[in-house]
Parts: sequence; structure tokens; C-alpha cells
Amino acid sequence: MSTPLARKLLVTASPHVRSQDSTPVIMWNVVGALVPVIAAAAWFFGVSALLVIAATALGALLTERVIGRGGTIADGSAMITGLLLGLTLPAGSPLWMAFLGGVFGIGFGKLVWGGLGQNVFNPALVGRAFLQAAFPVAITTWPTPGGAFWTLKGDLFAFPFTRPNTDAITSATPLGLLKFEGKGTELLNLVVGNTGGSLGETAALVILAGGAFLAYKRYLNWRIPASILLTVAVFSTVIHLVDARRPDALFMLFSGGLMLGAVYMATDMVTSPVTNRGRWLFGAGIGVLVVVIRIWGGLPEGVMYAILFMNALVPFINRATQPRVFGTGRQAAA
Amino acid sequence: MTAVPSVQPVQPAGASAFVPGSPPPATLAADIWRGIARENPVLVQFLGMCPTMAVTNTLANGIAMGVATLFVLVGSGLIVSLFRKYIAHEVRITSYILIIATFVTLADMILAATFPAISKALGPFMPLNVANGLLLGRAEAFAAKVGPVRAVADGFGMGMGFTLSLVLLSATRELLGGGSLLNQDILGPRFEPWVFMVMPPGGFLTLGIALLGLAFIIERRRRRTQEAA
Amino acid sequence: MTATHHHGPPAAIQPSKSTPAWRLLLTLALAGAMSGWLVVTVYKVTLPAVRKYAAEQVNAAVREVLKAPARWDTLYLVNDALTRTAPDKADLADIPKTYVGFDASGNRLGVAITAAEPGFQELVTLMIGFDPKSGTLIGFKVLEHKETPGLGDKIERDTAFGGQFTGRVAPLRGVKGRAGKPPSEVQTITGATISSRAVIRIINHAVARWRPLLEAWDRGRTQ
Amino acid sequence: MSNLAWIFVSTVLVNNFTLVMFLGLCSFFGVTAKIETAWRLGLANTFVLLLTAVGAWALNTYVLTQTPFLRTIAFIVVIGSGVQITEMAVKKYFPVLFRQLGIYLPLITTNCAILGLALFQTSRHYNLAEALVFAIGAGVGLTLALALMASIRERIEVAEVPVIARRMGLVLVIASCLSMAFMGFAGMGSVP
Amino acid sequence: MKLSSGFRHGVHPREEKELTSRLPIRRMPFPDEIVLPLRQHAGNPAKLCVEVGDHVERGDPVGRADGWVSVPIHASASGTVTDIGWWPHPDGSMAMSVRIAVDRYAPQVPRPRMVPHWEGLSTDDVVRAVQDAGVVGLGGAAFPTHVKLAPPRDYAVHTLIINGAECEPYLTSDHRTMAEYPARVLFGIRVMMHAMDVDKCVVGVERNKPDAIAALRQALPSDLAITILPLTVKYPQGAEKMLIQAVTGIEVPSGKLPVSVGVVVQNVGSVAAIAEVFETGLPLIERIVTVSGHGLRRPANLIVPVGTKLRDLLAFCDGVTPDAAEVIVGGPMMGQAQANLDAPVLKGTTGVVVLERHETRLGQVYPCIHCGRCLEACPVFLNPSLLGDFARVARYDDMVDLHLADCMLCGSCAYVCPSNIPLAQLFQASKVALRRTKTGAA
Ligand SMILES: Cc1cc2nc3c(=O)[nH]c(=O)nc-3n(C[C@H](O)[C@H](O)[C@H](O)COP(=O)(O)O)c2cc1C
Ligand SMILES: Cc1cc2nc3c(=O)[nH]c(=O)nc-3n(C[C@H](O)[C@H](O)[C@H](O)COP(=O)(O)O)c2cc1C
Ligand SMILES: Cc1cc2nc3c(=O)[nH]c(=O)nc-3n(C[C@H](O)[C@H](O)[C@H](O)COP(=O)(O)O)c2cc1C
Ligand SMILES: Cc1cc2nc3c(=O)[nH]c(=O)nc-3n(C[C@H](O)[C@H](O)[C@H](O)CO)c2cc1C
Ligand code: SF4
Ligand code: SF4
Ligand code: SF4
Ligand code: SF4
Ligand code: FES
Repeated sequence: MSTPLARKLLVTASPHVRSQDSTPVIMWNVVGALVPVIAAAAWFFGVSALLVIAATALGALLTERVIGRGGTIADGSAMITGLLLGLTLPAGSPLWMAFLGGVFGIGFGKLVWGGLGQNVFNPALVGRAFLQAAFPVAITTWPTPGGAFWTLKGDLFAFPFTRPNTDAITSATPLGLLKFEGKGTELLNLVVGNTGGSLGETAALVILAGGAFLAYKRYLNWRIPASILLTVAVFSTVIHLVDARRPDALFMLFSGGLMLGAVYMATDMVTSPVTNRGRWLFGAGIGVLVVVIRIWGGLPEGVMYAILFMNALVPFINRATQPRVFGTGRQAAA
Repeated sequence: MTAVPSVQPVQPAGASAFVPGSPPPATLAADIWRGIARENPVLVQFLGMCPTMAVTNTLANGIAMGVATLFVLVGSGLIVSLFRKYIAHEVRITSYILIIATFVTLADMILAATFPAISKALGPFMPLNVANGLLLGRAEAFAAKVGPVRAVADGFGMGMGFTLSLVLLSATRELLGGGSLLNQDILGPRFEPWVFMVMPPGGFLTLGIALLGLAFIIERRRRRTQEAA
Repeated sequence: MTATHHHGPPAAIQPSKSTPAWRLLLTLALAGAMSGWLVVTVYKVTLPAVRKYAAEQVNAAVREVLKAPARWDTLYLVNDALTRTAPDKADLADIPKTYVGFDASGNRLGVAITAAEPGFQELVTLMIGFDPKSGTLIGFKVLEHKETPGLGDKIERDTAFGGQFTGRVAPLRGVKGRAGKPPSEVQTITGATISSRAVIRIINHAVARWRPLLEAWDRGRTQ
Repeated sequence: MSNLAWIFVSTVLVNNFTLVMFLGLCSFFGVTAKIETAWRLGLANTFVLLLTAVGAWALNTYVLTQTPFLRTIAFIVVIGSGVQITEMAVKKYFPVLFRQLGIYLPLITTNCAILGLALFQTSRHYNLAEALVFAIGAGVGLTLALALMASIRERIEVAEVPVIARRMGLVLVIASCLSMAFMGFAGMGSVP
Repeated sequence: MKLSSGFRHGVHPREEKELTSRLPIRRMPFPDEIVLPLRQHAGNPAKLCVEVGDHVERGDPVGRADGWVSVPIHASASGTVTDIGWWPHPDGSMAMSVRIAVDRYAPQVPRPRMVPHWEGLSTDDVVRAVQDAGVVGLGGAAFPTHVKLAPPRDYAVHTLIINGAECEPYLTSDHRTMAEYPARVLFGIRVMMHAMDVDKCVVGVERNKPDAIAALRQALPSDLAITILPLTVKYPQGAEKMLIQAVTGIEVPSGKLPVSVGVVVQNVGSVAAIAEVFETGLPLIERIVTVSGHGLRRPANLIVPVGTKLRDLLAFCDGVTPDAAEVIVGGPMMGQAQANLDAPVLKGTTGVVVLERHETRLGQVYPCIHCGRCLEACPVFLNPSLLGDFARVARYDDMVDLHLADCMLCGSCAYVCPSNIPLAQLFQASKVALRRTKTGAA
């Protein structure tokens, strides 16, 4: 009788099979889901959008390549960081700033922590928070959407480390208009995204569609966006009812970076809780902070800071919402 | 308390009295250099973090705080060392604090009289230096156990180490954060300042980067010697 | 202090019996006395310079916000009323006061007061010069602030912003874009709306608070 | 916003004692490896901060009216002995509490948050009520920062942190990120 | 009937049961050689009672029980003992084994024996008969069955649960047993209920075996309180604690045995083996094994003599495909990968699965991305992500605080982990390390 297996046998520990999803598959699917969002940004802001996003992505990928352990670009997470960072910037950002943001986000938001999976704060938002603190004027100068595709929306090619010329046509964001001038914005424009703002805050419907796809594939946990959007809606409705000058829930939901943040950034599993109860809490915390900062804070928009603040609380939340181990609770005694 | 064992270590006659528990004998240069390099108060011991972070947003503030601290270190070191035999063990901490607070107050008043603008910019952080763990630490661990010359040398070394660290941090922060040094424009009018650097997170980050750089150098040297071995 | 265990050196060099209490007290008393003497001496030496600097600061500020008065009086706010006599306190800096400025011919130009309220980050302290009769502003100066360099600190450095206050009448209203005709409108700084609004708010509150006090003072003098 | 409320919100969030004002950093970096320790240190600190607020207010109002230049010395001596007395009193009357917090009390003497509270409360001319709210805000802010730092450090203990960042480098990056997260509260209370 | 018929969490691996679920059980011919390890069950290994050169008949003992938690081992074919020595064991170690050259011309009839009449026997006699027949749990753990039949006196057993879940992918041996021999299963239950004096029995069967459920229901006797309970299809539905919760709603307390809540769980195969003892008097010398997998040419459900080498078993199924990479004894979730195909089928071998390369877990391991999927999978609500982190840095004491002891190594966490972290393996190693330090310290 011949040996049925002439080759060497594979010996691994159990379990010997695994589910289909792997980390790179998840990451690259998120990248795929971001493509329509980027396309929408390009539709509104023209080639500037593509250039800014390319610069952040380049900064992120190069840093991952140079400082990170070898071969980690292929897992796709640095690509997400780069793309998302780009989507949070205004169309007119000088490319050197965008690039620097990518370097900073990956360098100090991810690699010093040990790379993929080890960081506590969302790397894209660390990069964005750095840029906003370093260059508050340039990062809050919002070009007006529209115009020819090839028109640059600002001094994109400002020489590295020099001050950009600010002569592009800019317009305040809906939140800025509301906070500083007490003016509202037409809801239709908000939903369609035809307003001033960062590249990714202008396409709420596209973002929602991408989120629905990822939630369906279970690549993101639907509880986080659901919790954030629900909290913002309820909280702002209450405030609107108490004081009618305050914006209503629809305005709150569709203005600013809330959609992008809720769907793509708060859902980063590395920087969000691992338990479902924790995810509800995390989302609710973000929702409350967003409304508080938008209404009582000094800044017109608070999504970034809300997410970063709740990121800091994640280890805490994880501890507090640890599930009850089987056979250790009340029912166990029964 | 148990009686002191009667068998005391015999001191070699004429040699400087070496008390067990006190710092080992060293040359003056070594006493000074220790504070600057191997036991740098900021970069190695992480002492006096609050003044370090709070005042290093401009070079002038950094220098002022550094020099004032140097003055306090030397002065309090000298006094503590001179009176070390007379300060009873039980009240020594209180006495040290008193001595340090006196010198800090002096430094504060002198700064206010000579560089009022800097004094105003430092605000309460100048008197806060009293709580700087570095000062009490040197008094307790060094000055109280050695002669005045060594105490002064140590205070000078630590003060220099502190000042140099502050200069490094504040120069970086002012240069990137404002394009200038000592309020003199360096990087030109076209430079876009990184406001981040002069804000609180920039303070933490600058020190963080300094520590990362230091650790990188040390690690590389360790690898080299390992490879050589 | 009992023998502290936290800082104790090795047992070998600890004193074999504890020091008597009187010696401890004496040590501390001596140290305290010496420290006190030293501090007082240096205080006396440096005091003139410090006083001079503080006075210069105030002089410069008053001169700026009242547009170079020939002389001015200082009034102190004690028990909710203005008085010319300074209360008996070493640190007069703590006491709210107003400087009443006059021109060479003795006509009152206006009064200068200081006021502080939250800005974008921390308290913003202003000195404000205005005419208590009409509420018309003469000028203001930022004495202290912690606003963001490059943004909020424009309230101090942006001359276009600072220059538009003279002649405006409180209460002021900040508007974005070009300020309109009404004498109460002031244009805020783009990118520092919050800080500029804080300045306007501080001015409005301060004028509202001090005008009745000064009117009462005026009435008291005319009677 | 009322003055007391602003003082509280400002001290906890906008100008967080540790992350924005840079006070109490030694314990922020030194005693935050474990979360329980951080809680207790925060509690002990809040307690001493409250005592200090009252003490400093009393000194300013009744003792130092003519000699402001002796403030620093008076504060530090009073705080130092105050902590000692508190330690002894707590040890004697609340032995359980002492076992929980006692070892942190001496640490607090050389913590500049305490002296800083006294000095800031003086330079801002706070009255007693304001000083107390300031102290509570400072304590809450300090505890929040300590607890956040500790919980993050517990997590990175099992992370694959690069060698060069392992000792203190990463801790400062964390402090920087936390400080950035708190920047979102800037301007809070200054907008009507 | 209890409404709840599932547990929370768990995973849904691809079942792959259609490969064999409709194939009737066939008998495999005797191989040329039989290898019988003396350690085939939980507890003490059997004590050798033959010598090299001895001739044994089918059913003769080659090893005797060594104490209470132990059972004898019987020859599964007539032949001559050619060697007694170390031989590869399916668990990856070497074990003392008896090799028997099968007598090609023997009739393979067991010696004449008494068939005990169960109704007349006392509980103790039933238990002894079951032990003497070498019956162990056939669900995989191979725990001596007679021990479960005689629970300590201070526990009152109120329910007997028969485990017909068979939640592991590929495996269909219990399924086929229930579908083809329902009467034997029910007879075994009758004996057990009699011996243990319980009056309630529930047979839990996953819903994906409708023919088994129907067959059992059809054969249900009217005089016994036996319920057939369809269960949610989910892994690890067959794990004892999960099954008990699904059937009774009771959570077995952490660190306790099922008997502490008055429940005893027995696998259907084990019950059928008990039935056989009292039907034929034969000891446990052969069992039903599912041989399956895409890497196998002709999957089958086979009655296999215990001691048949895997090599012979696979050869009988026409061998493996060119892409076959991994041979697993047991199911793919908890089974053991084999390095040496000379290892024999044991009493506890439920199946042999051959995986092709692309089905295995080969591939890069990524860092934990804290996606939380493992927490949602873990049937005992542990935090495998954090446990994995601790295991990596050898912080075993922290793992104990996180209830490592409650981990049953079911592998659900590792199955779902997108970063391909071998969590179950890490936990197994940590348990071993902890045990070592504990015994080392004692
Ligand atoms: C955007 C979105 C919202 C959802 N909302 C809910 C919901 O509110 N409640 C719910 O039970 N399932 C909801 N689902 C379905 C879940 O994807 C999924 O069925 C559920 O998480 C199963 O969880 P379990 O395995 O813990 O039972 C939603 C799915 C998506 C994509
Ligand atoms: C890092 C940072 C610092 C800021 N500093 C200030 C400031 O000092 N003063 C201020 O009024 N606004 C400050 N802002 C607030 C924004 O610039 C805000 O959008 C602006 O006040 C709105 O004015 P605009 O509507 O004219 O652009 C800061 C924002 C950031 C991100
Ligand atoms: C994760 C896991 C899955 C299991 N799956 C099954 C199963 O599908 N069928 C089964 O009979 N036993 C299964 N078992 C074993 C049972 O927990 C239990 O040991 C067995 O049913 C007891 O019966 P026995 O002693 O007759 O084998 C499983 C155990 C574990 C830990
Ligand atoms: C659903 C999802 C959302 C993500 N969101 C972000 C994000 O907001 N920012 C980011 O830098 N990386 C994001 N990533 C990528 C990756 O998780 C992140 O870089 C890790 O934090 C790196 O350790 C996301 C990944 C997924 C799967
Ligand atoms: S002897 Fe028994 S087993 Fe062998 S063929 Fe005849 S009946 Fe079958
Ligand atoms: S997991 Fe536990 S019960 Fe299951 S086979 Fe392993 S040791 Fe036995
Ligand atoms: S192997 Fe352990 S930790 Fe993983 S799912 Fe199973 S019981 Fe939970
Ligand atoms: S499933 Fe894997 S990657 Fe996800 S949390 Fe668990 S261990 Fe981490
Ligand atoms: S210097 Fe502030 S606590 Fe040490």
C-alpha cells in the first residue's frame, strides 16, 4: 500500500480553519468604500481635492515605509489614515502641510505606539489635530465649492514651510456661519454637500452609503455610528426645543464632519471599545461632546476633538464594560 | 532605635571623611559633568517637569528660568552644606524647604527688578520652582552630605544641565513656533510658524522628541558595542 | 516633626538619640529669622525698581487709552463707592481703581479702568478709556492675555481692529465683514472672532459697571 | 456663564491643571503606571488642594496683607507642615483611609500643583468661594488627567512599543495627544 | 419544553457536513496491523496485561483499568502481539502501545461471553459492566463513562442530557448514529436512566439534522420522559456548558462540574456504546468515524476498529488529493493536526478530516486590531483580545484574573480573528505554563 501523503504534513494548532475576513481584506475594503467619497470631493472641489488627498496619503505611506517595520504598507491601514486625513482638510491646503500632517499622524499617532493595532488615538485625527493647532489659519480657510475642475482652490503649491497666499474665494462653513453670524444653511445644500467645508464633510449621502456597505459586510460596527447619530439627534432636539435659536437635529446631523467622523473615524476598531456595550457608550460620549462643543465651545466644530477625547477613554470603557464571564453571575447560582 | 554598632569603619587618617551613604568621592569636574550629562535633571531624571514645560515656549523664558534655578541650586547647596552639621535630622526637610524658598524668593525679586517683562511672562512659575523636586532632591541627597565646594560644584552642574535642557527645548519651540530666537526673526517673513509648538501639546511633544532622539542615540551606541563585542 | 521614615538615611549614620525639642525649634527659628532678614533686605533693595516698572506700565497704558492726558487722578473702589484715599494695604494692585484723566486746561478727558473676562483660552485683561457721560470710547489696551499666537493675539497687534474703537459708543456690537454706519458697530477679526468678541464683551460689561459708579462720584462732588 | 461655573469648567477642561497649565507633572509622569494608584493619588491631591485653598486664603486675608513678598515662603512652609499634620491626623483617626492614601501624602508636598493653586488663587484675587471651586476643579482636573494617563499606560504595557519609546518617549507623546484632545474645549464659556 | 434552544455568542463556520451526512455507515475491513495505545482516555492509562508473542482474540483485554478513573483496553482484532513500545499518539506525543499483527485468517469472532441482563442488575453492577467494557465518552474528551454513571452521593441528578449537537464542521458520525440506530441510542438512554435513577432526559440535536430528529422521535418509547430538542446551529453548541444552558437555561458556575447543577451530559455515541454492552456483551473495540474533507478522495462514515492506523484509514478512502495539506484527528475546530500518519484511531476519535492548503490557517499573523470579534465569539464571555496580549508578554497571573481557567479552548476566538492570531494556542500554552509554575512552586 502506498503512502497516501508523500509530502510533509502541515501541523498547526487548533482551530485549523478560519473565517474569510482578514485584516488586510477589511482595510482595503474600507479604502474601496472611501473611493466614492473622494470622487464626491473631487466633484465639488476639482483637482485640488485629489492633490490634497494624494499629499496626505503620500506622507502617511512614506512614513510607514521608512520608519515602520517592513511590509506593513500592504495591510492597508496607513492608506486609510492618509485618505481620511486628506478628507478632513480644506481643498486649499498647501500640499506641504498636508504631507506633514500625514507624516505626523502616522509617526506620532501610530508608529511610536508600535504600529498597527497598538495606538490609542486615531492616527488621522492626531495628524489633523496637529495641523489645526500648528496652522490654525490655513486649516480653517474654506474654499467655496464649484468652479472649473482644473482651477486650484488655494495656494496648494506654496513652497514648503512658507506661508500660503490667501487670495482664493473662501466661504464660512455652515457651522461657522451659525456660530459666528447666527445664519442657517439650506438643508438641501447640507445634504447634497454644496457647502464650504473640508473635502469629506460635503457628501453625507455618499458617506452613509459607504458606511452601510461596510456595516453590511461587518467591517465596521454599526453600533458606533448609530449611537453617535442618535445621541446628536436626541440631544440637539432637546436643546432646540428649549431654545429655538439653537440648530435643529437635521442641521446638526448633516453639517460639519459629523458623518465622516461617525462612519469612518469613530469606527476605527483599533481606537474604539471592544465590547458592544462599550461601543454604545463611546458613541454616546462622542455625540454629547460634539453637541456641547458646537453649542457652548469656542470652536465651531468639535467632531475631531470629541473622537480624540473619547479615544482616550477607551481603555477605561473597555475595563468597565468587560462582559460577565459565563457561570460567574446571578444566573449561575440558580 | 537600636544602638549604633560600636565597630565603626575606621577612617584612614587625613583622608576626607567618607560617610557611608554619601556620594562617592569624585573630582570637581566629575561633580559638574554628572549634572549636565549622565544625571541630567530634565532628560534623564524627569525632575522639575512643570517649569520645564510651562516656560519653554520662548528662549528668553527658558534661559531666565534655567539661570534662576542654577542660582537657587548653587545658593541653597552652599548654605545646606555649610550648615549640614547643625541642622538636626528631624527638621532637615523643613529647613531645606525654607532655605530653598528663600533663594527662590530672592531670585524672583531680582528677576522682577532686572527683567520685569520676563518676570511677568513667567508668572507664578518662578516662585513655583520651590516645589521643584530637583532642588529638594539635591539638598537632601548631595549637599547635606558633602563639603561646600563639592555642593556648589554639584549645584552648578545640575543647574547647567537644567539650563541647557531648557535652552534646547525653548530654542526648538520658539524657532518652529515663531520663526524667531530671543524675539529676533530668524526664519524670515515667509516662514509659516507652527503655532502648535508654543502651545501645551507642543511642549510635551518637544520633550518627547528629545527623549526619543536621546534613546535612539543610546540604543544605537548599545548596538554598536554589542556588535563589536 | 517625628523621625520621618521616608527620607531616612541608612541606620548607621542616624543620630543615636533624638535631638531635644528646644534645639529643633531653635534651628528652625534661626533659619526662619535668617531667611526673613535676607528676603526683607532684598525686597527693600529691589522694591524701587519693581515699583517703578509697575508705575511705568500703568502710566503708559493710561496715556495710551486716554490719548495722552496732561495729568490724572486715581480713585479707589472701596465698599462699592469711589474714594480718593487709598485703603491701608500693601498691595494696591488688588484694588479696583479708575484713573480720571484731564487735559492741560483741566477739562476731564475721560476715565481709564481695567477689566478681565474669559477670552478664547484664559482671562483677557484690558485697560479701557471712555467718557463716562456719553459712553463714548477713547481707546483700549490689552494688558494681559493668553490667546493663540497668530490668531487671538491679533486683538493686541492688529491696529485696524484696535483703531476702530475710538469714538464708538458702548454698548458695542461686533459684526463680521464691514462694520456699518451705526456708532456701536465694530468689525471683528477674521479667524479670531471669539477673541474680538471677548474684547467687545469686556468693554461693554466694564462700561456698564463703572458708569453708575462714576455718575455717583460726580453727583457727590457737585453737591 | 456664572463666574463660579466658569472657574470650574475652565479649571477642569479648558485650562486643565495638568494638561494645559502644566502643574503636577511629576506625579503625572511618575505615578501613573497603575490605574488604582492614579485614582488614589488624585483623591489625596484633591483633599490637600481643598485644605490649601482655605489655608492660602486665610494667609492672604489675615496674615500676609502687609508682606506679600513672604508669600512663597509662607505658602510652602504651611503646605509642608499642613501635609505632615494631615498625615498624622488621618493616620490616627482614619486608619483605613490612611492605608489607601497615606503613602501619597508626602509625595504631594513636592507637587507643584498644590503650591500652584495657592499662587494662582492669589494672583487672580479669588475670594473664598471662588478659591474652593478652583480647588475642586483643580482636583477633578488633576484626577481626570492622572486616570486617563494611567488607563492608557496600562494598555500600552502590552503593546509592541519600539525600544526607543519605551521608557518615557511614548508617555510624553501620550501627554501631547491628551493635551490636544483637551484643546477642543478651548473657548468654552466665552461664547454666549 | 424549554423555549430557549441556543446560547449567546459562538461562531458559524462552514458546516461542510454535506460531504458525508447522507452516506450510510459502512464497515471498514480489518487492517494488517492494529496499534493500541494504553492511554486512550482521561484518567490513569490502562495497565498492560499481555506480553510480546501472546495471541489475543478480538475483545480480549490488553490493558486493565488502573483505579477508578480508568478503563481497560481491548484488542479490536485477533492476532499476535508483536511489539510493546513507544508509538506515535494522535495527540502528538509518543505513547506506550501494543502492536498486534492481525491474523488474516481468523474469523474475528469474540470469545463466547455472558450478555448481562441490565434489568436485573444493581446500579453498581451496571457501572462495573460499563467499566469492564472499556466505555469512554465518544464525544472527544474520552472521559470514562462509568464515572459519570455513578455521581457522588451529595449531588442529586435530575436531568440526563444526551449530546447530539455535533457542532464541529465535517463530522457526521453522531448524526448517522442517530439516523441509523435510533433504537440503540434510546436503549442506551434507558439503561442510563435506570442506572442513575433519573426520570428526565433531553436529547439535544442541532436543527441541521432533521432526519436524525425524525428518526429518534419515531422510535421514542412511551414509558420514558425523553424529549428530543432541536438546537440552534452554532459552534460550540455541543460544549457541555453551552448545551446545558440551551437545554435547561442553567449556567454551570465557573469552575464547577455539570453534576453540581444536577445534570449529566453524555454523547450519543457513548450511549450507543453502552447499549451495545448490554445487547451483545462486546466491549468498546470499534467506533464510528467520519473520514472527510476536501483533501480526501472518497469521504465516508465508517465503523473502524480502534487501533487502525490513519494511513490505512485514508488509504481505504482512496487516499488524498494533490492539494491536501493537513490531516486532523477530530474536527477542524478542536482537533489535532497529525505529523505522523502511523498514529492510530482511538476510542475518542470522532473523525479524521483532510484539509487542502487553501483551507488552512497558514498565512501572515497581524497585530490585534481590537476589532472585538473574538469577544463576540467567545461562548464563555472572556476577553480573548486582552488575554492574547497578556499571553504574548507572559503575564499569566493577569490571565488568571481574566478567568483563563474558564476558557475551554473551543477556538471560536481564533476562528473569527481577522488578524489570524492563534489565540486558542496561546491560551493552551499559558495554561500549561501556569500548571508548570504551580507544580513547580508546590
Ligand atoms: C446600519 C445598520 C443598522 C442596524 N441596526 C440594527 C438595530 O438597530 N438592531 C439590530 O438588532 N440589528 C441592527 N442591524 C443588524 C446587524 O447588522 C446585525 O444583524 C446584528 O448586529 C446581529 O447581532 P448579534 O449577532 O449580536 O445578534 C443593523 C445593521 C446595519 C447595517
Ligand atoms: C488651535 C486653535 C487656536 C485658536 N485660537 C483662537 C484664538 O486665540 N482666538 C479666537 O478668537 N479664535 C481662535 N480659534 C478659533 C477659530 O479660529 C475660530 O474658527 C475663529 O475664531 C472663527 O472666526 P472666523 O469665523 O472669522 O474664521 C482657534 C482655533 C484653533 C483650532
Ligand atoms: C468546544 C466544544 C465542543 C464540543 N462539541 C461537542 C459535540 O458537538 N458533540 C459532542 O458530543 N460533544 C461535544 N463536546 C464535548 C462535550 O462538552 C462533552 O464533553 C460531551 O458531550 C460529554 O459526553 P461524552 O462524555 O459522552 O463524550 C464539545 C466540547 C467542547 C469543549
Ligand atoms: C472601519 C475602519 C475605520 C478606520 N478609521 C480610521 C481613521 O479614522 N483614521 C485612521 O488613521 N485609520 C483608520 N483606520 C485604519 C486603521 O484601523 C488605523 O490606521 C489604526 O488606528 C492603525 O493602528 C480605519 C480602519 C477601519 C477598518
Ligand atoms: S464468522 Fe461471524 S463475522 Fe465472520 S463472516 Fe461469519 S457471521 Fe460474519
Ligand atoms: S476543551 Fe476541556 S473538555 Fe474539551 S476536550 Fe479539551 S480538556 Fe476536555
Ligand atoms: S478558546 Fe477560550 S477564549 Fe477563545 S472563544 Fe473559546 S472559550 Fe473563549
Ligand atoms: S478577533 Fe483578533 S484582532 Fe479582533 S480583537 Fe480579537 S484578537 Fe484582536
Ligand atoms: S515640577 Fe510640578 S509636580 Fe514636579
